[in-house]
Amino acid sequence: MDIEKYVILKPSVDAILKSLLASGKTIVAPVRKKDAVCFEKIDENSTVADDFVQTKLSLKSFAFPRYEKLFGFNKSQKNVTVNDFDFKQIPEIYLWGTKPCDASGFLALNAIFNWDFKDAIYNARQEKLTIITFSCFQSDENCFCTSVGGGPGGTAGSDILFTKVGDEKYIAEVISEKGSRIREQFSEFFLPTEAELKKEQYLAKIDQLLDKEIIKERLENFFESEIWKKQSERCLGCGACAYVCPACGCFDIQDEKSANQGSRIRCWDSCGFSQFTVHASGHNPRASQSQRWRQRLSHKFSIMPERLNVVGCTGCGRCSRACPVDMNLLEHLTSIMKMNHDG
Amino acid sequence: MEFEPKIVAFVCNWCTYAGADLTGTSRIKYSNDVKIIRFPCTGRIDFMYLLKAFAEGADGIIVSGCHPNDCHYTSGNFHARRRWMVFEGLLNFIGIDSRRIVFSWISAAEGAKWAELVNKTVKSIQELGPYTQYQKVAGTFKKEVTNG
Amino acid sequence: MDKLQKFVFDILTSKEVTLVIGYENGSANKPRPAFIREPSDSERLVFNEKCVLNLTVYLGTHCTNNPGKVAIFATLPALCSILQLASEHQIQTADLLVIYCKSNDEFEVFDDINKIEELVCKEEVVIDSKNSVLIETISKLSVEERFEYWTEQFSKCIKCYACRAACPLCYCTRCTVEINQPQWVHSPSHALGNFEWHIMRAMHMAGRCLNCDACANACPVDIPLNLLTKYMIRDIKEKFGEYTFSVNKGNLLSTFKPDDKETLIR
Amino acid sequence: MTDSNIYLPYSVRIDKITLEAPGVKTFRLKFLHEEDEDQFDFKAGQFGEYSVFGVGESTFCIASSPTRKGYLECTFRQTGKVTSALANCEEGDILGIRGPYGNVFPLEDWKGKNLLFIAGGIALPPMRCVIWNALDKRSDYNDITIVYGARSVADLVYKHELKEWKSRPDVKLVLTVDPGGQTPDWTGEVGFVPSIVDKVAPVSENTIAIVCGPPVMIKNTFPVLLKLGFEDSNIYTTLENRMKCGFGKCGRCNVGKVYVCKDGPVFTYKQLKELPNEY
Repeated sequence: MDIEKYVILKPSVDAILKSLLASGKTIVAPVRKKDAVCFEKIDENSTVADDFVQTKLSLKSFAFPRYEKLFGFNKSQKNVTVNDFDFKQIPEIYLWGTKPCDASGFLALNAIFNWDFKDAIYNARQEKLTIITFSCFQSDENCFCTSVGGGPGGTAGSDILFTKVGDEKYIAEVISEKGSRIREQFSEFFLPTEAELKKEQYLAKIDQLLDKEIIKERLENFFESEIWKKQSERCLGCGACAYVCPACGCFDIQDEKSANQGSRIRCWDSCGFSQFTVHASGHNPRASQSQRWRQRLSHKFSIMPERLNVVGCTGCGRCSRACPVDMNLLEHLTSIMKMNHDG
Repeated sequence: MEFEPKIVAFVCNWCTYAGADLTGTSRIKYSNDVKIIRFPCTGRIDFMYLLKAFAEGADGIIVSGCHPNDCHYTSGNFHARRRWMVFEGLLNFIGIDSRRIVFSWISAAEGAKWAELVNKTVKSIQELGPYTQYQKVAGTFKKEVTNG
Repeated sequence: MDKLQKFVFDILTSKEVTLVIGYENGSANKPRPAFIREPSDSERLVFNEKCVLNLTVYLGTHCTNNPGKVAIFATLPALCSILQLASEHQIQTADLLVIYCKSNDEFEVFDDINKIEELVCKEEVVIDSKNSVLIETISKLSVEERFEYWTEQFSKCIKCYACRAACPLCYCTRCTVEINQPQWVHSPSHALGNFEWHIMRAMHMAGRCLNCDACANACPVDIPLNLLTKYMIRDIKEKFGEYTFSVNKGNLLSTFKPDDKETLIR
Repeated sequence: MTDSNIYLPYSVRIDKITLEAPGVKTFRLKFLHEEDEDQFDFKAGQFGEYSVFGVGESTFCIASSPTRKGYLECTFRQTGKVTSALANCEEGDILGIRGPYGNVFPLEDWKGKNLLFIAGGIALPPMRCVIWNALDKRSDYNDITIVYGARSVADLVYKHELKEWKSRPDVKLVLTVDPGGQTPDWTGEVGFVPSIVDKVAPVSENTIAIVCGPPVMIKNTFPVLLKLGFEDSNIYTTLENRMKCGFGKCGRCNVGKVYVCKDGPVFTYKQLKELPNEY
């Protein structure tokens, strides 16, 4: 559908949140705790944080949880009963206060989980999410959404986008059917748009430093380059970058069993781990950290654009902030941009 | 009805297991709430076994082997002793009640001591009640997971 | 060029060493590991009070692949780390030049591990006051409250294993959590899996922990997991009377004394 | 209607277990529900995700031919967690299977051509599916030659079927074992597979070569085939990589842009040459 534009006053935005809470909906929103802001389930007494750059964890866990049971089973002597995933237990969740980069992360995951084979479990969770996004008016040196096709006021992946314009007013953009439903439910709050009102001037300024096409081309042509070794020299091979990333979808499947009953569980995994691709024979196609680093970048900036038509990065900068040894993604991508024909 | 605790005993083959055997052949009656797991030596009893027992629903644990200087392999129990000294401190700090784990030395000749140990342990675990706090943590993976 | 940079420049120029593992300024002026091979690059090196990352984590991987001698910037915990790694036969100290940094123009150079041991022996492993207070506060809670505190802390854990990766003593090529016959530790990051992982990690650090805080500094979700090993340092000091590092002493849990004193075993 | 859970396996029962070689077993599996068998419509070359409930899943090929209905067969060597659990299974046990996944050998396109099968060790199973498929439609193909080698006589799998192929006049079977692996009564060749291929020197004209085996065997067989005049695009092989899902999501099996689970496991040598060297 085409994006519909409205103006909405701050008290009305607050009233929508209040009303949703009062009607018993599950709302997940950013809340300030000690020295960090986290997304968590809120109630009437919570204060939603709006003055932060980024949470530590992305919102992907609401569609692609850290771990989840794919199905259960009971085992007896010579028999196995399989209990399918209970689709009805998936809760409806409103993600209030999402950042545009997190919202667009769901598009990358949607592409992964629907590539030919439709992942019904992921889809069921994702469809139960209503994503209410607020444009960014602040950023830090790790933000680079504009370099990967997004922006501080990007609409991709959101159902509704609110952009604060001045102290008391927001531009509301209704992006999807789910967004329309909210607009209809609270139609009295959505005022006609004002022609002279442009959101761009109210957004955080994030310079576009990269060209994703050039990066893709470099990654395809410099597979054997020494740069991967150089860049990954300090990489410790942990999974922090992948686990905080809103677009990383790699997973492991494990069985857990206690006495006669058990479950098959899917949990996050990371291409940075040395054991990720090890064959049972001991052979490891990606034996060195430089190969794994190359895979991480290639997957996001070359393989996904080529095969799924989506960049596997939203420019949220979480990986750079989370890395214990400052593997700064923006810095590394910038140096890849500068690569010449000698690699 | 009185609470019947689940108690798992990790014992060494050479002393305590033989001691428990002697309890039986001496026809000393003792609580049947204990399940014995036999190990070659206390040195083989990894701390993870104890956690696994709690995760699978044990309310109390007994760890027992040869007295110092009596180890069949000369020093397995000395190593075990250090391990438990350190482990007990960590468990306490994490909030796993160390009263639920009882360490003891019981020789092959101490059938009566074994019966007494089991009975005492059963009684003290009955006073502590079922270990629901850890079982609740352990139960999370059996449930459906709705979000991260 | 400050004194430290000059020294590195000289040892690289004279080819005394072929690689220097140090710190450089990274994003937001935070120090990060730097691997210097060219004398001219030694200008990138920095050392200040923000340089807390324990560089010895790279010794295993980077020394074995490096032709020639390696020099490394070390803080006090890193010196302990070198002793411990040597005692566990993980590094060859003959090919190592240790630059014990105090500031960018005050440093000591060691190429003899015994000299490092002499120095480390004089320094007691001390838990800083902030963490001591935290440990004290947690210890005063009831056992149930302590469990709740850690349940909440561990619930944040996403099992990225940054703590493991950042720890110089977690060098196993195949960690116990990756051993799957049988699957020993639950791999998903649910409550039980997290409890098992953190207890196991702490136990494997017993008597070995360097008090360097690399684990907690690496944690992307701010779990104070260094408190576990710090508590154990304190506990071990109380129970065994000392907490020291040495090349030849052997590990706490792989050695014993027939007269170890305890009140635990009935 | 919502889509169904793609991680849910079909239930199969182990009908028969054959010990092929030390550590190598073949399972004949029967679907518990007939409608599942119709759903599981596979072609030669495809693979499945086999599961032991409570232990996990493992990826390997389907070793029986799609022309043989009513059952599935798989052959595996006990190596990792799941295959060890499989090895401990008994007849009558319930397993799970997901699939079929991956691409296929283009058997239709090979009609009227000679087929040369070259296999080493435990890699005969993926090929056995194709061999039986071709033998069951024997008139569709010209000469069929099979060169199969293993470390020792004991390590040869499908011994019973090897005998059957040997006795067929319309199949040329060459068996070989590595030097030192022969028994006193061994009548086959002695030597590594690539050199035996060289010795047998099959005609390359109008011939499709299908090569499966350990990486070192594959690597050394390609030059021999090229020397014999085979074209890149007429040499087929299958790749194996670790995978968890089987359908392009878990992120393990890709070699550059190519996903072994979706674009493979069947590749021609021509395609293989274009892949980055990371498999």
